[in-house]
Amino acid sequence: MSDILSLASENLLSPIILSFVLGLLAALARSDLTFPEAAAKALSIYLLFAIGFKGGVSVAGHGLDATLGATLLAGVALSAVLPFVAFALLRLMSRLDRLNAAAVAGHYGSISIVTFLAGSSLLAQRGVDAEGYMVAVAAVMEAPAILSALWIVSRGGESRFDANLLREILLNGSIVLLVGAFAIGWITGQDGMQKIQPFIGAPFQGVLCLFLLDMGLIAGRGLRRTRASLGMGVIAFGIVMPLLGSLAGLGAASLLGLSLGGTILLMILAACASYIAVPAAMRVAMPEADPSIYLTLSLGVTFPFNLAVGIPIYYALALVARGGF
Amino acid sequence: MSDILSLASENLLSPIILSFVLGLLAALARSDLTFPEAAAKALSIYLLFAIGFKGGVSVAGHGLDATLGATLLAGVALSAVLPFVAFALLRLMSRLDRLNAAAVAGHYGSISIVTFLAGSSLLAQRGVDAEGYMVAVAAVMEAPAILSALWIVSRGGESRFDANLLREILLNGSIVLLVGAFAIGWITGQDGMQKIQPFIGAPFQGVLCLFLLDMGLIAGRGLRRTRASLGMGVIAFGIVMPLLGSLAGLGAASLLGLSLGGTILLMILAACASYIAVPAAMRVAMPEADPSIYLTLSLGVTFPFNLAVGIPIYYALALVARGGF
Amino acid sequence: MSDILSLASENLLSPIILSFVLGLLAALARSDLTFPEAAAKALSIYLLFAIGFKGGVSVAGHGLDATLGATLLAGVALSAVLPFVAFALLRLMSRLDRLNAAAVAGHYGSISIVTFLAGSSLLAQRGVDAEGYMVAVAAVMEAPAILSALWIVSRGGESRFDANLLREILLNGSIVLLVGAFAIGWITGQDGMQKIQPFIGAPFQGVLCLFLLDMGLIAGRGLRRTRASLGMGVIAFGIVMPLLGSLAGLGAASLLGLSLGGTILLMILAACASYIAVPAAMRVAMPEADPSIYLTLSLGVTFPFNLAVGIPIYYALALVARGGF
Amino acid sequence: MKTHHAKRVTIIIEAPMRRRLEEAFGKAGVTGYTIVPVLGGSGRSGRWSSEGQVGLSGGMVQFVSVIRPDRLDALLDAAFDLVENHIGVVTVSDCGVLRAERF
Amino acid sequence: MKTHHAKRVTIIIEAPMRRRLEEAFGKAGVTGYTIVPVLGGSGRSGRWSSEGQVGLSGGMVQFVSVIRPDRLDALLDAAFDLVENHIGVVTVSDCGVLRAERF
Amino acid sequence: MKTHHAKRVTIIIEAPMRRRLEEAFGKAGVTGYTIVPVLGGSGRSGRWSSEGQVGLSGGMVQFVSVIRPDRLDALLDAAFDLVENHIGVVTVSDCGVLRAERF
Ligand SMILES: Nc1ncnc2c1ncn2[C@@H]1O[C@H](COP(=O)(O)O)[C@@H](O)[C@H]1O
Ligand SMILES: Nc1ncnc2c1ncn2[C@@H]1O[C@H](COP(=O)(O)O)[C@@H](O)[C@H]1O
Ligand SMILES: Nc1ncnc2c1ncn2[C@@H]1O[C@H](COP(=O)(O)O)[C@@H](O)[C@H]1O
Ligand code: NA
Ligand code: NA
Ligand code: NA
Repeated sequence: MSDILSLASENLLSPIILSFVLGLLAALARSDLTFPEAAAKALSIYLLFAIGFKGGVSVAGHGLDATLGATLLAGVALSAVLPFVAFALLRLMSRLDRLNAAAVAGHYGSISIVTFLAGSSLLAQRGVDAEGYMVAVAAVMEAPAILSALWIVSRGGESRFDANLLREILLNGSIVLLVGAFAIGWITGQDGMQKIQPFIGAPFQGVLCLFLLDMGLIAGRGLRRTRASLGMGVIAFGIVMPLLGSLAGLGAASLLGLSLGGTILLMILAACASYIAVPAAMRVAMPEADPSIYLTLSLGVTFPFNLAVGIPIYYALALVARGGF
Repeated sequence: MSDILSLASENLLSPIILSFVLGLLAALARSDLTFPEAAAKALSIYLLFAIGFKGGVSVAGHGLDATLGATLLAGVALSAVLPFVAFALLRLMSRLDRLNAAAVAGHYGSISIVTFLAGSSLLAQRGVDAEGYMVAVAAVMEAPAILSALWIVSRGGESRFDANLLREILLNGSIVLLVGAFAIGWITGQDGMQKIQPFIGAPFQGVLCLFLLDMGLIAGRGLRRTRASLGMGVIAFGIVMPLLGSLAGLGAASLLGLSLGGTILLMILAACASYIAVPAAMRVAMPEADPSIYLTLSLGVTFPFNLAVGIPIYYALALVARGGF
Repeated sequence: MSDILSLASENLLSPIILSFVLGLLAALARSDLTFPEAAAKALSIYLLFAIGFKGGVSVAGHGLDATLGATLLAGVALSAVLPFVAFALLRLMSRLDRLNAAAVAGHYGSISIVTFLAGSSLLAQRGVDAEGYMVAVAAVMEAPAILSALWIVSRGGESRFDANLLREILLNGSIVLLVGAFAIGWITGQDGMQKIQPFIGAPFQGVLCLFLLDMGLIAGRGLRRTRASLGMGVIAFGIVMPLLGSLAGLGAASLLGLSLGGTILLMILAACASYIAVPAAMRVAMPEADPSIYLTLSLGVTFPFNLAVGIPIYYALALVARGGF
Repeated sequence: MKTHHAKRVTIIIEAPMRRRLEEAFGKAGVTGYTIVPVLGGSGRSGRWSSEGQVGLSGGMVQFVSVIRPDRLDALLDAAFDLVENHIGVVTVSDCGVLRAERF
Repeated sequence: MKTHHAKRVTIIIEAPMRRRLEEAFGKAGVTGYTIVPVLGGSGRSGRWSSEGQVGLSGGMVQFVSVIRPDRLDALLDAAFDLVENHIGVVTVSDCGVLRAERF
Repeated sequence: MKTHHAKRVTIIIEAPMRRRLEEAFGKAGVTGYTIVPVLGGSGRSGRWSSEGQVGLSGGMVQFVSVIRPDRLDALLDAAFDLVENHIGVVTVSDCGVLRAERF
């Protein structure tokens, strides 16, 4: 128990979480602190490149785990299935119409790379190793959820699929960068790592702080502007769904026999909600859905929930499930 | 004496000062070298975050000095009082009208964080320690001067205060970031520092070089365009005022019993002039004042003066005052 | 032989080349991955500053080589003469008109700093030293080629020179930054280096990766859009010309008695083609020339050629010429 | 394709006044506008450029608002109060719009 | 200096739709347009700002196209198909242009 | 609110020509203009985009100048000399302005 508390406080009092809180407070207090759009995008390019590269290097180092293929498949399956769960839950818990419910549901099958990073940080800090390929699993989980959401909506009317859209979803900048950097890390291995470690390794946590500061600013601005339009049911969904998702991730990880670290990361991936790739796709494919609902829910409710309490909970659950507590 | 000379040359030949000079020369020669606005803003976010964080960590480490509260108060007082001195001096030395004189005066009570950083660099290089909370003092000195300037102008006519403006001034992005990062550094202490040191610590001087290069470019561009419009009296003010300010800082520091490093930093804070927060406030509150006067004076005259000769002078003065020479 | 192969594969499988390939593939596959313009410019400022500074520090450390002056002159001569060679070759190999041929020719006398950096990386990796002032040689080679190209065109009609243009070409941002940082490095020497090494030294390779990723994206986008408009003759020129240039560089280096590293770098400088400074000058001075020809050729053909196979070839040639193989 | 008559108002204003103008628009019931960035310019107070600037003070932004002709006066009144003492170039021109019901 | 009559069309549209609109223009034979960035704005769906945004979803862009009056309908048709279900403010106004042969 | 008649001129021009156009305006006595950034576009020479560009050569900027009708010709002459051989889209339209004394 005291272990769980120390875990929670260690997480809450880390510079990255506090940076997020600073951004959130600044935006709620209507400070004019903002990041230039170009700087925010540059930070995200850095983070995706670094995390992808490190994953690839780790796979090059430890060799290909027999479970890699199975875990990738599990990731695709989780991403594809969770939107259906989310959709059903939303129709139950909230008064969102089909379209908005489907749009929101798509976000919860997909992933948030920063939540993944926050989880990885906590693991690193506690000295818990994880499979290096989990970042590849993150990459494959981005897209399937979008297709599920489109399918849900298409059932009720005209098809939402077109070839252009499919290409855009699969060749989305963040997927390409993550997978590409993963490949480069894999190919160049420890040699490559040595060359660029001082750029992508050591300063990583600090860059993550600035990025989370920016996320806090955006989440705060979103909350300030659209708080009113989210009903209680929708907000509750934003907290229940990640818990459900993490359980699904835990189940999958147990079946796959992942390590403790890998289990926690898969739980996090299943629990988190996209706020970059999926919203952009939704604007194109479901323009009638209200972005202020899905963006605020994902970035203003689920993201902070996961950061602050979700990740420690998933950590503790994984320990319990493995009889480690 | 030779010590003072070595101090001066050490300062003048440091990469950060030379970077400023490079920018200045490039702009005066009308090179097309420029920084993108987003990059300049990103650099300033980095610097504010880093300096705030480090200050907080230092306070966490050394414990709260009994003089912290008193020093904060002294900072507020200096910031509030110096504009009156500056205003009187300007009316004496120049032919600026009330409004422009008040606008300029406001800049000299407030602070320039980069001048503060240049001073801190020199101290670090010479192995002189300073109170970690001086960065918090810098933060509280940003705003009061603005209020004094508004008060000076309001005496002569309609009030310039409104609630919105007050909130904007106090929740100004750079204050929020500096104070917020200070708090995060304080809370996370040496643990937090260890995680992000490779980002905010080691590369700091290099980032500062690029930032000063940009400052040089802007100062040079300003000088090239508006040199003509500043009279000799105004320019002389831009050099006399920081000297006066530094003496006020020296007096306050002696009363407070600050360390040598703290004394020098307080002198610098009192001597430097704002060119970010105050100009923005003046554009809102005193739109009739001419920005080319206060911006060029602050960034084109006082800032380079402080960087090049002011800081070594204040350093030497502090040594003399403490009988250290 | 096996040495040449290992050299080639070492080069091809380095993170920087693979990052370029990733960008190229992403753009060809029409992924929406892009860098913000401001971020790309910030990266290039960083690289120019770092490489200039390091060159200056190296000169400060090793003292001024007797051959510095001669090498600078040789650089100017190569830059001024190669456009004539290129022009003649283009008229022979392609059906470009005078104007477009002259515009293209100007690019090949000038230099690409990133190609230079990629070469320097390979040298560093193999432990081969080079004269520190080669970066100054790079700087002086930027502009003369532009004047030669203008001269070629002016022969056939009205003059293309005007005082404004000359000043712009010589005070071009990248020249000023490179030369300025070189001077700062020279003045501050090892002392200065120590202060900013963690910024400009250790992370350099990593930043270069991101920059090359961006170059790959731009090259790929250029190729995708204008592939059709380049004839086979022009494309062949884009591969033959660098080889010719490298031989000219090799000859000059032998006369000058440069070290192995210096020889390779001079060959690279002679072989590479500008895609930043020269295109901008051409837009002003030869607006009728078609940018899609010179940009695509320089960035889409010669740049990747040099990166992937040119540099190892020049390396091997230099070894052979010195009897080192 | 059928277009409907509307007014297109552009306001070039200092960046530090941006939030105030947004609020003034809100109060005047003008809810449709778009803000575009400005790189630099020239006016009676000389030339300026946003390059390398860190603070807001150097910059400007441009508001573009398309409105029904009968709402023009409300918008101009709101804008005028703010720009009266400030830099601020306000232009009004006629235009046609698709989907008039949105304005 | 002599100017020729033309139409100036501006389209404010969500950034994720940018490529599609470019392609629709291409198909409709509209090859001349310029895209300017947008910082923020306000509409029926509330206020927004691009600051700090990482993805495309938050942003918008503005297309400006100057065309010969007789080509206006082709352009508007192409644009309308796209903006029909999307955010998208389309304005048309008269203007004069130099060098009419270019349009 | 009373507006006064004026002309609104926009010039889309290559970024490397920006300084020259500013100087040409200066010489022609045109001291009021604003420059907005451009993200990309399309013309006879194909599509382009500023994303990821390092140099100036890829980019364009847009000048907007509001002037009194009687000063229009001076401005157009100044602009025409520069854009004659260059890319450059020049449009002129009528507009109303507040505070005519400023122009
Ligand atoms: N006639 C004009 N046309 C377009 N923009 C203008 C004009 N006059 C002023 N501006 C813009 O408003 C800013 C301030 O103008 P001023 O107050 O006259 O110095 C200038 O820097 C321009 O960006
Ligand atoms: N009347 C208008 N004038 C200018 N821009 C508008 C207008 N209405 C909407 N917009 C722009 O279009 C975006 C979306 O509008 P809406 O769909 O009404 O929320 C807004 O955020 C503005 O950027
Ligand atoms: N009709 C037009 N309307 C708006 N912008 C244009 C037009 N034609 C050209 N442009 C802009 O000018 C640039 C160069 O045009 P061009 O010289 O025709 O290739 C294009 O990339 C556009 O940004
Ligand atoms: Na998920
Ligand atoms: Na001060
Ligand atoms: Na060359």
